[in-house]
Amino acid sequence: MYEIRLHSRGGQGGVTAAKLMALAAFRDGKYATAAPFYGAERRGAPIVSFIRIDDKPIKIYSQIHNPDLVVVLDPSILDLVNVFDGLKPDGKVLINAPEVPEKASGYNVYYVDLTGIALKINLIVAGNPILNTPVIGALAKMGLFSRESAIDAIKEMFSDERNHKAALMAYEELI
Amino acid sequence: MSGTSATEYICKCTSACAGCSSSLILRHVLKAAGPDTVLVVPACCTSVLQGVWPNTAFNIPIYNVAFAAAAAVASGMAAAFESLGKNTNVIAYAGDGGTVDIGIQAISGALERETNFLYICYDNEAYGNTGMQRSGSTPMGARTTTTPGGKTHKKKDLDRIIAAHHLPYMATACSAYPQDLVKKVQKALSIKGPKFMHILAPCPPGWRYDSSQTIEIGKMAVKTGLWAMYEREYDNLTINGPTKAAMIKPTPLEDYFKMQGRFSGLKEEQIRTIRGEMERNLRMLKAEAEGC
Amino acid sequence: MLTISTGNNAVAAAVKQANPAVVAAYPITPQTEIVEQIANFVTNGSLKSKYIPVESEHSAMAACIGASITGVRTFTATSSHGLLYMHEMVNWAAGARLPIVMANVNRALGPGWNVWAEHTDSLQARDTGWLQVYVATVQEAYDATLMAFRIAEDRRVYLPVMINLDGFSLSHITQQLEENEIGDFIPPLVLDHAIDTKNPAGYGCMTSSSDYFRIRYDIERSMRDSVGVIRETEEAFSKSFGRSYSWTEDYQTEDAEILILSMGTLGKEAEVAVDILREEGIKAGAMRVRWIRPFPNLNLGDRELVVIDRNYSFGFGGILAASVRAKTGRECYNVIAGIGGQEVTYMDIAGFVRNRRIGEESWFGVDA
Amino acid sequence: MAERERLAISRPKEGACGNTGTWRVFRPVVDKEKCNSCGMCAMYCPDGVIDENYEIDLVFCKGCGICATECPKKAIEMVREGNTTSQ
Repeated sequence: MYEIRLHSRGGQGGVTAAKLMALAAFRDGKYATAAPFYGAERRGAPIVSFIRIDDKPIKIYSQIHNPDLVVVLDPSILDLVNVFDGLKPDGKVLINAPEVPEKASGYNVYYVDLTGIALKINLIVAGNPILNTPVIGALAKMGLFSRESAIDAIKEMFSDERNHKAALMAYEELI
Repeated sequence: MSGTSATEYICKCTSACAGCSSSLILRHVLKAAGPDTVLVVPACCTSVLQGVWPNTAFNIPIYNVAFAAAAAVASGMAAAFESLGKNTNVIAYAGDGGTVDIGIQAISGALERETNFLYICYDNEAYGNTGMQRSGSTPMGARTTTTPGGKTHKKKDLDRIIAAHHLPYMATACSAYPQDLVKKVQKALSIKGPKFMHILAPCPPGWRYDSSQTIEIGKMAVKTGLWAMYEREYDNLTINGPTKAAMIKPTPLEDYFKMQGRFSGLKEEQIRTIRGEMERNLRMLKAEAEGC
Repeated sequence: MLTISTGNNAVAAAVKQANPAVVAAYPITPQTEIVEQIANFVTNGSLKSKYIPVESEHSAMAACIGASITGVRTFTATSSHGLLYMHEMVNWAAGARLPIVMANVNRALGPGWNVWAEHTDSLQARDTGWLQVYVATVQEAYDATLMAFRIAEDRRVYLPVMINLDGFSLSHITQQLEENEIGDFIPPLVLDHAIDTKNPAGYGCMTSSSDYFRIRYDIERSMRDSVGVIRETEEAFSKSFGRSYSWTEDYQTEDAEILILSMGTLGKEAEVAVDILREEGIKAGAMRVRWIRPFPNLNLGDRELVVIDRNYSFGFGGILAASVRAKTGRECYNVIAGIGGQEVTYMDIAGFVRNRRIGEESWFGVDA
Repeated sequence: MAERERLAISRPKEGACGNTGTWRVFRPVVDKEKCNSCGMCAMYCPDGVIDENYEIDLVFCKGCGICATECPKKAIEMVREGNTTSQ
């Protein structure tokens, strides 16, 4: 089983990103569960979602304490939460940032400027750059699911093609 | 009586008290509505006077429901009949407790949702079914078992609460004027959407008067101006004849109070308050009817 | 159709298949998604139901009652305080023998405000005459909702059915879901006692003390008859759609020396605990109780019992444990865990088994 | 096993609440000479026990006296039950 913990802020689309991850894995023929952890938080507060991917049905409903992968949609969360808590020794980190943030040094970090991609192609809703679809492209590049399944999942949930274009850009730009 | 069928929809007899005006009201409501009607009845006198299982005195479907639920049950029923393509009348028939107190939330919701039904509140100004406890509709000064010294609060202005929902039709009526109330029920049922009627229902044991005086007491309530009879179609108000007459030459309020044991011990200042409220009500109705 | 869905949307998808004439509901976290989704279906025309946006849960159940007695299919959904607020009408619906189907998203009760999973809400309605099933996966939420209509509307039953799913931990998680075209799996509703203005009757008039109990007894008789109807329905469902369900979901129980009994999503987590325990040489099995009304005949043998209750009856104990004791005469180790969404992992559950003290009760996370 | 009584459904029946005429203390007696068939008594009768010929069904009449009060011709008199003749 592969366990992912996703950190974002309320309103950034973390919950949808988690669903997209589950759908992409499912389209690859895997089992997946996406479980956002709902607190009393409102828009802007740091929130966390848990995604599990496996070859067999998933029976675990509790939180993920030792993730294989940590995804950080908003680098400013690094200052608020220890996102690396419980990360497996060989675990990976994906951060939305133009370069590796100082706080993340020493970890197995992948990064891509998702916000920059969203701004570049004007993928903005109600003033906020959309991150939940581009991040799926980056995750596909990391091998979480196939590129095709990632694009299919995005197309299933969003008709605006800027979404999967942003994902493809993130796929190419991931470092 | 002109305008209604000779058919009775209540078999002889219910177990209502002798001289019960709510029975008289319901008898005429059903004659006006005709057989394709379902009555929804919350806890009130009407829920206990139908007879005991397996028999009922009502020759029309009656759905008995919990105290607070009449308007909501009627909502579901109206929606279901609509989905079935039926034009069956849905009439909620509730006492004042089930209307002004515990049921008012459901009524407000049903009116706001433009439910296609007629809600009738028969108002005997107390919880009659359980032995005359005070309700929000009990008038000031009236003795009930929970206001043994006379009620210290004013009667809730239900009709203006209802009117605030801007419904296609609402009317007040009185059991002493059956022809008027039949016309109003027929008119209400000819209109699609939410309709409301508030009918004064004198109660011989509760108001403490001789059962033969039920009609006289009702007439007196109207003639004094205390019970105003009118119809409102959206924002157009029509004041009915007897109340117009009372506005010109009212019978003294004291004559109405004297007829009823529940008002024994009514204080002067309470009479002043009641008169003030009554005059304000009539003034507002008149202004509204005259469109100013 | 294979897709992904949340637990809530799976319920709504099943409701769409069942096509009720009237849906009356009031929003409450964490159920709201169900009524929002149904409202969407009605708005976009994919569901022809009349959707009544009532002003309270009491009115939600009242409106379902008013609609149901005309003989049409009805649905509502609620949670927690909503279920408690409609409790009077919940009783009424069963007493009136109306096949209303309701999804309850299990949530704790205030104070303090807590929107997370707990079964105390629906278990407070266990004596109302409703059939109650507890589900643990998104697929099961969908399947149980479909079956609920067929069971409730069966002439031998004519009782309402409540589908219970854990707040957030199932209502809001995303898993795979296979949606089916249900064909004639749910036959058209024929309610023998539907209101008919051509054949007038009084419903629920005064009933004397020498007759009332016979009418109440018929609820119990139908509850007993529902056992066969549930079995038939689950078998027919398996035949039509290939997914099988029973009174309990049993995992590694055949040779088990210790059984972990629980309800809802914790029951799935318990299966993972069983795998861990077996690696340690502890022969554990997991039994997830699905139906709580009618209560199943549990085949427990002489195995040691660890009962996890995500609920509590104050001054008495965990309700599942109490039911197991009452129905089987067997003692157990009763762990109260998961209250108000308390985090309980498979590791914790394995710990309950390792540290079991048969005959005792323990609140997880509370120092004894 | 006993017949199923699924729920309390009652069917319409005359006399569902018994012969309410036994409640009466005073009985209405109509003076046909005075009666002008105006119909007020039948209209105001809460229990509908006065028929189109202004015959009062004494099996059910509860003796409330509304008919006597409302009769414009004073053609109805309330007579103490047990008295066989009008005074």
